[in-house]
Amino acid sequence: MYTKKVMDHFLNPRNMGEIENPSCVGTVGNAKCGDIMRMYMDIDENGIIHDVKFKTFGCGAAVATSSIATELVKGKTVEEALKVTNKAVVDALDGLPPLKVHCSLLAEEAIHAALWDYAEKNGIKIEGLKKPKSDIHDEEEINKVSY
Amino acid sequence: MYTKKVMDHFLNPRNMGEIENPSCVGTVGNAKCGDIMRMYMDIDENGIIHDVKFKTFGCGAAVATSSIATELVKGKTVEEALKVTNKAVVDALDGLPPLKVHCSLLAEEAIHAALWDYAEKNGIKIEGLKKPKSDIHDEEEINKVSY
Amino acid sequence: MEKKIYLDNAATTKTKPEVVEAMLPYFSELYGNPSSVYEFAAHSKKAIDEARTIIADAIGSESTEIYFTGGGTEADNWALIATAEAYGQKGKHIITSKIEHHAILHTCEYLQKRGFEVTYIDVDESGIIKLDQLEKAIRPTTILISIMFANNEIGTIQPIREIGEIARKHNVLFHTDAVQAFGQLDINVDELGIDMLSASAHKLNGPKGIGFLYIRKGIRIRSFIHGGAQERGRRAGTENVPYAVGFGKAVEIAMKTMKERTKKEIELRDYLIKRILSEIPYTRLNGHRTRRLPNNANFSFQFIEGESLLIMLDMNNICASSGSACTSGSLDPSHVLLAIGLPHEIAHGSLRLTLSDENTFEEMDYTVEKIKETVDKLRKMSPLYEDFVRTR
Amino acid sequence: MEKKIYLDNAATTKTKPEVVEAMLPYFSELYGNPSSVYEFAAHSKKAIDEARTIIADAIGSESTEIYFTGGGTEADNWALIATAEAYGQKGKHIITSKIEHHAILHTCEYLQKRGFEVTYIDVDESGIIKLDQLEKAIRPTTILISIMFANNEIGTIQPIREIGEIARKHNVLFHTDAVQAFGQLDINVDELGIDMLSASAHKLNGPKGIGFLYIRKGIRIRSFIHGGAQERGRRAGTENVPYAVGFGKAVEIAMKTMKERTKKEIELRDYLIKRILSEIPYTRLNGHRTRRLPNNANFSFQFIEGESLLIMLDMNNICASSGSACTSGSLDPSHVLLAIGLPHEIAHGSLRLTLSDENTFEEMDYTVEKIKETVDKLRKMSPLYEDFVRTR
Ligand SMILES: Cc1ncc(COP(=O)(O)O)c(C=O)c1O
Ligand SMILES: Cc1ncc(COP(=O)(O)O)c(C=O)c1O
Repeated sequence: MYTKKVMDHFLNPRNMGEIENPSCVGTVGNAKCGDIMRMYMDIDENGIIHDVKFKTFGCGAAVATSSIATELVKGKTVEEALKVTNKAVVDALDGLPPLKVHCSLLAEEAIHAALWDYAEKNGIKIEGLKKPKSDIHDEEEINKVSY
Repeated sequence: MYTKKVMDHFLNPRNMGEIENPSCVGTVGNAKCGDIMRMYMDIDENGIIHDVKFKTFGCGAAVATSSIATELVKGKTVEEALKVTNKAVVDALDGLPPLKVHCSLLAEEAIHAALWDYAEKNGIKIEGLKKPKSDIHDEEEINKVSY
Repeated sequence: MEKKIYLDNAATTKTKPEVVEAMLPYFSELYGNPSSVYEFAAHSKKAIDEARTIIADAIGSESTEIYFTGGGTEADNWALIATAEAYGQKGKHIITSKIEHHAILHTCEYLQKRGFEVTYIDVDESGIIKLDQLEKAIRPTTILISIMFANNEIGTIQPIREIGEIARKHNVLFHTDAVQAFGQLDINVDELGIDMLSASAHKLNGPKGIGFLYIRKGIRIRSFIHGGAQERGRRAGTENVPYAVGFGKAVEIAMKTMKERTKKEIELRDYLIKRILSEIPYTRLNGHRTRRLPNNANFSFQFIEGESLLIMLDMNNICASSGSACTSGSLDPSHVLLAIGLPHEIAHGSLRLTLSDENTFEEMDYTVEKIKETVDKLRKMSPLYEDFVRTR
Repeated sequence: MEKKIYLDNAATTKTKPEVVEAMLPYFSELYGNPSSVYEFAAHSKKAIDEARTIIADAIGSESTEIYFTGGGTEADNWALIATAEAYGQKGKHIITSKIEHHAILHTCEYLQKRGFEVTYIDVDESGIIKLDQLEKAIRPTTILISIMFANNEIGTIQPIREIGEIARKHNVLFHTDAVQAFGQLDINVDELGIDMLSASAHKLNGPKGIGFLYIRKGIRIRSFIHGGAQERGRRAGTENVPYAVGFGKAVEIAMKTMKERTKKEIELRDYLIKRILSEIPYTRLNGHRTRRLPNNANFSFQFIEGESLLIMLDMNNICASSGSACTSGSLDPSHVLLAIGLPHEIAHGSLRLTLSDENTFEEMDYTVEKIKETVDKLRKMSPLYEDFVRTR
């Protein structure tokens, strides 16, 4: 059901772990939905994300989207990272099953949540960044049709 | 679905045919139900049925019950013939499928119809003989349950 | 078993050895439940999807519009009942014909008990639906027209395209029971304006107990069998993987062979019809002379009753039927023959012969001889014939 | 294919080669339609009747009380919907449990839309129905109690006899979904006071796509699938002869081997449970410790999510499931695990292993090792575990 890329990122997740004393950290999702993502970032004085790590509780897609998301933002500026959309995440993984697209939204949210934390901690305002929902409810149409 | 006995009487019907100038003849059933039986009898002055023939339009069971019915009444007195019930017909054939039991009722009726004709023609009254229905509608329970 | 002549392919067909072959791996080797997540189950899922694609191609639909069912009857029930439930708000009127299979007629009766109104359209003496009557029967509350593609008893093929046009014009859904037509006739749901279509594998050399319902994208009907999320949430129950594969294989073969196969069937059929009509008096062909299924011949022999004819043919190793198989236990004459105007006693004396391309001209010759003999024998036994001869 | 360890026998089972063998003649040789009148078809009819007798004997019923269906789901739908329709005059209240299969729950939801009221009884933390709550829920308008024999996820066996007694006492019909129990547990419908029972062949090494509904004589429910007069007029559609034969064969084998087979399964199961609970911390066994299906083990591993566990086990050629197969596409955690009181995040981390007597102790050892490794790996990845360790 998953692409090779997804399986690779699930089985060999990149940047998995914690950062001691990170610049910021964001956690999104909830256990009810079965997905929680936490993203740590180290951002230098130039606003460049020079390290990022994640931890994820969730399905294969959740792990893979977290993993790829860290790759997508690493080395980028805060502003560039903000432009990493869920679509970019899906594309980078060569696609996700319809039921799992919500995981990519969660990954996007996780980036935003970390950046929000960064902004708050540093008392700055990042153009275009909204306070992320702490709770992601994204039930797919197909799921409702079912029964 | 039919017993050996039924198949034998169906494939080799006894007493099939007509009697020229019979003492009496009775026809029962209707084409709507898919069964018509006609029974010819030759009854002598002592009231003994010394010849009987049938013609039947109908299913295998209808032919077989007619055939066995002629055997059951042949050589009997009118009074004895009156006692030939549908159950006797069924038993003599080693049974009939539930949906086909109505054929044996038809055979009983055919005997009665012929005897009624005999009584009328000779202006006599036969004890226990009722005017037969010309129309036999006997839908089985199983048939109603179906749908 | 003695060599038999099987002339009841409308009742059911032999499952082709190639079809059995295709199914076999999915019983004891690749037996995973297609809904499971592990790779082993992906074989099952893939197999079903491939079968679905073959079937979709055969009727010119998308594969996501094909839903497997437990047979043609279930597909018919689903189409009618779920449409009634989904569109009951819009209206409670359904139109069908007098010559539908019981899978449709008894479901209509069921729906009538649930407050739906059903109009049963008449057919002409060859079994063709009265289109003007159909169009006039449409009301603002009509939600569905269900007319079979081809009749299972007399083989008459309906003017499906015209019915589709009428349905479109009046914005009414159109379902067709194509159980007999599928595999024998060209079908394209878009060209014919069909919104839903039922079919069954065992009528085209597939296994008994699987069918499908085609549901055009956008039709909002729900499931008929509720439970798990199989078949895109519309038909619950663990998928019958082997039979889906077998159905796919049977359709693949049927499509590939259709032209040649039906050509041969038509030759056999027409030979049979010609001989019977010319050699046995007081006999009629039921159904339309040309607009009929390639493999169907249906006769009425006056003065005799069908079951006794069947049994005697059976004694001669000829498998045939009178009316439809599932009502042969019943005492009523065929509703189809009554609908085309036959009187009861003639309707009772009908014989259906439905061929396959495995039949031969020799078999046709033998069959004609045996029918002649038997009809003769039964007429000699018949009081109706006696009366007819007397009054002649 | 690489050697795999199949531990998902509650999802579906391998069709036994003997079962396939038994079915084979009915595809391409004895393919007659059982409803046909000719002798050739009598083989098919006889084959179905024999299978029906085997099944009837297995549950202590008459063979005329067994009706074949297209699977367990159809049987469940039939029992509920037809009872609702037949007894709706008496009342519109149905009682079931919170841990039924979706075939029951979604059918109940459907009936609720049609004006029926459904009470969903709670279970205790081991998954056993609350009998006092059940009895109190009965109203004068209650027409049916439907409680599953054994649960498909956590394996818990219900006090069926007691439920039967309560139903009897209050003159309410009692249906049980025995899809998981049939073939694994002794069942006698008379002794247990069961009025209707659903089962499915593919859970006991028979084919997928056939089941049956037992309907006690005298219960006046009609057909769910309308059409021909098959199955004594109660279930229309051409009979799936090969599968009926295969179902019969599978039941015959299952009954013969039940004692020995389940003994072996229990040994494997208990070994597995013991090792997992003692070797992996923060793990619980779901379901009742002893009143559970011989082949079912269900665990929750705290801090991790089930699907990722499954996929990693699959990478190691272990086929397992989390929740029931037909909902594994869904995002919701198992309703059964929630009903026994698990919080969401723990319910998400569940693993179901369902064995067969073909499994070995070596396989159990390998499986335990792989689960240990994987749980460990996933916990290292889990923010929930991180938080737990921090606050410890
Ligand atoms: C308890 C229970 N009921 C019903 C079903 C449905 O049976 P089937 O898949 O044969 O439709 C299943 C299995 O899928 C089950 O485990
Ligand atoms: C026209 C028609 N519709 C429906 C059916 C029912 O199909 P099935 O036997 O697969 O349920 C049949 C055959 O039995 C048929 O001929």
